Amino acid sequence: MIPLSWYLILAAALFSIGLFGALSRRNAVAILLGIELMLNAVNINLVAFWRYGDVTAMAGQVFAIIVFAVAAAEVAVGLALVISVYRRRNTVIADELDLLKW
Amino acid sequence: MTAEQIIFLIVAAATLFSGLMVVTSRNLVHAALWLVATLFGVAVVFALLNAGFIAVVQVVVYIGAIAILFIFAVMLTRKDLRDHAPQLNKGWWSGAFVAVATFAGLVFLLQGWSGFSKTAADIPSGFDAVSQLGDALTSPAGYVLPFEVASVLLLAAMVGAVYVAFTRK
Amino acid sequence: MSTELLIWLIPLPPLLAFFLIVLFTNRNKALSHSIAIGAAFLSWLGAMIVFVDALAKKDLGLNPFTSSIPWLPTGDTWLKIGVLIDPLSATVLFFVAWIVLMIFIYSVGYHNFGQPAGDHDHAGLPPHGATDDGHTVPSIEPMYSRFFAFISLFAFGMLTLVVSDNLLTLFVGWEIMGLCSYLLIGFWYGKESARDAAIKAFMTTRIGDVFMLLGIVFLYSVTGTLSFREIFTQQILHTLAVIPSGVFGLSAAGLIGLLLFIGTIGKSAQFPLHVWLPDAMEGPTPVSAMIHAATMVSAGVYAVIRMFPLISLDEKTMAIVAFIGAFSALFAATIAVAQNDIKRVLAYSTISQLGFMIAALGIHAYVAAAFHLVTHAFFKALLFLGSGSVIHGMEYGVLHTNKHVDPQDMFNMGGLRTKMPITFWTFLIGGFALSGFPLITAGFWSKDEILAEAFGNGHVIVFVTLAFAAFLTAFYTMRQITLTFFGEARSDAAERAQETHWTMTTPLIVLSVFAVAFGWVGIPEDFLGLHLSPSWFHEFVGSTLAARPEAVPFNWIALVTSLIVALGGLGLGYLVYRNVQTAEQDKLQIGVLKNKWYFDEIYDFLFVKPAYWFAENIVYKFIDQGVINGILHIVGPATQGLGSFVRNYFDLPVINRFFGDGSAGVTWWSGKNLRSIQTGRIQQYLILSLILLFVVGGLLYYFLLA
Amino acid sequence: MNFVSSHILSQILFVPTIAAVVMLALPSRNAQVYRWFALIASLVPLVLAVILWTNFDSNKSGFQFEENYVWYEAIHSSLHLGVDGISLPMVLLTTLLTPLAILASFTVSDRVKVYMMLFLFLETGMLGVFMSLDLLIFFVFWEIGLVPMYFLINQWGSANRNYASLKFMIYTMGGSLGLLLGIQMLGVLFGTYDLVALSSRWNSLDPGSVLLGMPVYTVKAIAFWAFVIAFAIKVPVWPFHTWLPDAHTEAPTGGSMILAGVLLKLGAYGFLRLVLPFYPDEAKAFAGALAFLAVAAIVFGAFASFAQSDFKRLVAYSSVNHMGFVILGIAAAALASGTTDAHIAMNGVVLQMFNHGLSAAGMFFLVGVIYERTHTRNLDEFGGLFPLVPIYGSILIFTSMASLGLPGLNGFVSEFLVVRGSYPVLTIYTAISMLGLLFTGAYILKGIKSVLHGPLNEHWAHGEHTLTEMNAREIFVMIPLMALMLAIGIWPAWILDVINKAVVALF
Repeated sequence: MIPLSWYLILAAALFSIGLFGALSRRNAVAILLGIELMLNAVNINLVAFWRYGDVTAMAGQVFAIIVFAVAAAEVAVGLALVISVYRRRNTVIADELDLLKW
Repeated sequence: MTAEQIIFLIVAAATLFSGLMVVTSRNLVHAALWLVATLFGVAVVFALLNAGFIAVVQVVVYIGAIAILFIFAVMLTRKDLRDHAPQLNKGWWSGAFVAVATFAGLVFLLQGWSGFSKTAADIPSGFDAVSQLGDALTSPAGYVLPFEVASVLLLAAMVGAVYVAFTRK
Repeated sequence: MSTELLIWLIPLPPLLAFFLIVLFTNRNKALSHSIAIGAAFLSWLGAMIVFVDALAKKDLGLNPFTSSIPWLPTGDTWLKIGVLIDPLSATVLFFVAWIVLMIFIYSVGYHNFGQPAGDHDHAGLPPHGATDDGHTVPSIEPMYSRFFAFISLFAFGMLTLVVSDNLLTLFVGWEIMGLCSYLLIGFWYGKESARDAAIKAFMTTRIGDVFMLLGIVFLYSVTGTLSFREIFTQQILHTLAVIPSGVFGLSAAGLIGLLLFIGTIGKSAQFPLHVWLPDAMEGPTPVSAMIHAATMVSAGVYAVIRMFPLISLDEKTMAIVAFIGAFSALFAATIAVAQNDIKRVLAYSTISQLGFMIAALGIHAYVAAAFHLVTHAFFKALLFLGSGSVIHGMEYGVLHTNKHVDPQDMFNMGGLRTKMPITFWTFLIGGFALSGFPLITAGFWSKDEILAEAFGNGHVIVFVTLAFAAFLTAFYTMRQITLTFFGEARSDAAERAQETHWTMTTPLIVLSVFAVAFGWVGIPEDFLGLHLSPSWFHEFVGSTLAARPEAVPFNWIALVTSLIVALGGLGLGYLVYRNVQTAEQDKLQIGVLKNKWYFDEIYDFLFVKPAYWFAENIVYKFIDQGVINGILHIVGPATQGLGSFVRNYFDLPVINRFFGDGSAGVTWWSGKNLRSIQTGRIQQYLILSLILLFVVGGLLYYFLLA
Repeated sequence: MNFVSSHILSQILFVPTIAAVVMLALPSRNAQVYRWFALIASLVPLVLAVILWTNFDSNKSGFQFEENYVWYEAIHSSLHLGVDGISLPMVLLTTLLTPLAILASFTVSDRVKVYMMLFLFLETGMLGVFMSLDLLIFFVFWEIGLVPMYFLINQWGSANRNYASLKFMIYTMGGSLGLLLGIQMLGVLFGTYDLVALSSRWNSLDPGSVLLGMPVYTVKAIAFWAFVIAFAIKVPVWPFHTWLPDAHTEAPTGGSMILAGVLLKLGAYGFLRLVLPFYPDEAKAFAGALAFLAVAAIVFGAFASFAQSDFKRLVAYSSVNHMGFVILGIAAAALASGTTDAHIAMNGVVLQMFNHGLSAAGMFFLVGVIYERTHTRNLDEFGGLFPLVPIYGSILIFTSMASLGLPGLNGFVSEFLVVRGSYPVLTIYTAISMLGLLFTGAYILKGIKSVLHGPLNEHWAHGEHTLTEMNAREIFVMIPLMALMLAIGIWPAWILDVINKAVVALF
């Protein structure tokens, strides 16, 4: 049998990889890709906790579903923003989008 | 070591490798394709966890919709995807540090937890996870409200995405 | 209509005329003078009816016509005003009404009604004449209507004063006349001398007025009433006589009397407030007559006669009255002999004659003073109007010859006897009356009575002074007549002088009748030892007093003195001036007399200049601007100094620099340095926040869980 | 009609304010609209005041037409309005002078809307002082009156307006500090600000008892002087008068009319309404000092006026002179309270206030008329103007004579009453004040002489400087004033009767 720790470590590793992507990639689309990885890591955790807890309590799976929905929404809006920004400023490089300062 | 464990390790290694490729490959199309691979690995992990429905949804929604959406987006912003430009920013090392620290922190926290190494109980016979999930999502005693909120969120996201990306003539 | 109601109405027509002319008719000269004369005539008519009623009424002195209404609420009581006609006021009303009417009529001619408007005349200056058929003829006064408005108001003031039954309305009339004299003396306000004379007149009389006001107030405070009939009761008079006033050891009556008398000094131009009257000659001649004869100066004497029962209570006051009167009589007469201006001679003569009356009152010669008041009013009005007629005739000559000479200077006249016969004869009558030409003129009887009273009651000093004054009077009167009418013309203007218009000569004739005939009503009962019927005037006017004064017994010394001074003065005047041609030949042109004993200069030096100086430098510049504003202006900078001290030594270093600027500086510095981490790059933000999360989480873990 | 008659005082009081607010909303850009609106709006209180006058029953003692609305319950202050025979003439005076001042200000062309609004606010402030029977309200209105006047001087004044307006404001405010303290002390001590209630309780205090840690008489003496100084500055009593010539001279014509006509009366009214009823003993004790200051005002005011070469300043100083008689009468009434002398003096005081309102307003207006045409007030630059402007000249002489106190016109009656009332109790002071009366004549004649008489200054006779006669509007401003001067001079009983009955009941 696989202990829970394996899943958790897998999720943590995947989350960290996604985090690195989100923090370090220059391309906005790539950042979004990193975020997707982080969301998947979360889902692994959710489902793993469902399986290793009380399987009749469906919260883990329900939340996994909802995370799907949120991820879909996030991707849709995020990509729309990227495209919109690209149209206006002709770039998708995150470093160049530095309006968020004093 | 059981077969299940071996399968898990192989799948996990593949998933992590393709995840690394997602964040490191120079070509974004490649990265998107590596993402597909990662997502598929995760779907297998779901399956290993006896969550068949989730695994299917993972394949259908993520791979079928989201990943494809990424590929479209990459293509629409194609101009800046030249391979010669650095794909990591100047502070990538700090991002790496943070990521590693996160991983280390998580592991540190988890290994101190009592339930860290527990194993799963068997699934009771006659347990139908899919119908249970359906009940939970639609019964007022369960999660109908978050579910509906999620649907509203999707609607809002759709309207917002259309609005943001809409080109005024 | 009852007599009382009629008395109320007597003063009103001139007032109405004043308002009508000012408000409506001042563009229409003929209408204006018609209204004014009509009003004067109505008042005259009313006065005559009242006078006749008064004559017909028995015991008028005890039961005069009187009527009053409440006027001013004063606490629980009312101050009443009303009218009163007793024998004294009936007599005064009689002559006032006559003279006012005559002067009104005279003014029509004097201001050249019917003549063309002048070529270069301006309002505010005497008319300069108009060109007509190549000749220059007199031109009509530009402010003709206004003149009639003013004299109507003047008449109102005088009539009010005469019919008043109380001191308050008497004072009202008194002051209204003061205003009118101001306006009329300054009638030709374009002339600098006229406007100064007007102010001088108003201010000098006002000095007397404020004292008089004090007297009225004092009287009112003590007795609680201002009505003559209520004051002149035995009880109140007795109270007044015994209360000490605390000033100069006078009784209350004495002080009140003195204060009221100071008012009279101002109004009747007695020494030492006489200076305004000669200058008042700047006004048109009918004004001079109004002021000197009929109204203002008579009003002063009238007030003293009216208040005689009060004033006579204190012998000290009476002594002052007698002294002022006698001194003024002599003093003014000495000045009059050295004047060359025909009107100024008369002005000083007026002061002198009023001095006679005042002196008479000072020696308790009540009836004599009243008698002289009446006769003097008639003959002095006659003389003034006559002199106006002379001046007018001279002006005619001046205009015709186009050689400018002063038409008022007697040394430019001469020989007018034939050129202006009516004026001459009437002036002669007036002059003789003034001199006291025996038996036929009114002035003789009245002046003789004063001298007889003075002698008969043992006031030798007064008698001698007045006798000498009377001698001078006769002398300067004859000098005036001689220089003006006898001899040869001394200028071309006098050569061409012409008799004046009938509107001017008619009043002269009417007044000359009174100047002669009015004396006859006061012939003493035992004149020359004959036993004639009792003097009507004495009986009538004397009955005003509660205790009818006794007539002095006939005295030859007084009569002879009176004859000698009158005839001697007249004769000497004629002899001396018969052959005088120029002013240089006049031996009496002594500086001190000609310059009126330098009173103008002395007053200017003593009062006028210091007052200006005091007002300008002490009160305004020193006290107000210097001290008070100085203090205020110190308060300002002092507060400012305190403020800037606090600001410089507390606010700025402590509050501003340390707390204010200090905290701002710290914030600014840290903001400036922190801002560099605000790159706007979302990923850096994320990294930072995660690092922070680790730190905080680590700390929390370390402190809470471990 | 019932509402009108039962709330007549508050209507008189607030109609101007409401009108001013309405004016704010008027959209027109035409200055003429504002002028006429303000004039008509200010005529409403006049009409109401005349109704008030006719309905006033002078035989009743105490206050009439009282209205009482709670204003500030926590400190027991209420909007208590009422008039008696003393305040009624003042209300009439205020409501009369405001429309006239507005009419006189028709030539103002700079920011007409604001100017007219300030006038209307000013009217409410002044009326409030005369009507209020509550000390706190009294003080509020007292201060309200200052503000519009400050702006009128400061914004529409002539050359030295900043200095003058500041002096006016600071001086008066400084004076009213003591007043506020005194009022607060009374309010704290008795828990009410109501005038009627206060005066009875205040005077029934046991003089031996202790208040605020001090003997009662000390407290009263301090409060007395606090009140007196506030009012003395406003009147103004010598030597607090130097703000007056500056403020009057610099203010626009309409402002000067109101300033001299009504604002000065606020101080004198304070003496009548607050000082004498509240501090009879102190007033009696210090009457000598007050009389001294009054006589100083009379004499020095007259002299200072005589020394001026600025026409408007001359008239301004004449106010010091005339208001001196008011104070003299008050001092006499304080000294002789309860006697006929006091009643007579008081009659004179109230009537003198009314009369000075008429004549000073008239004089300032006439100065303004000639200033508008010649742009100078220097007496030396006029001269001989009578033939150019005969109507103006006649009106000027008439008004001057009223101001001088000529019998037959209003000034004489009141001065006579004051002098008559003061003479028995303040004989020497009254005698000295006669010197001031004498010099009243001197400065008035100086003014007439310099403007109207004497050689004509040809500058004004020809060319572009030609002096024009008063126009119908200007004459119309003077007609009511002159009519009242004459009416009071000839038949003073119609107004004095009302005053007299109130005075007899009060003092």
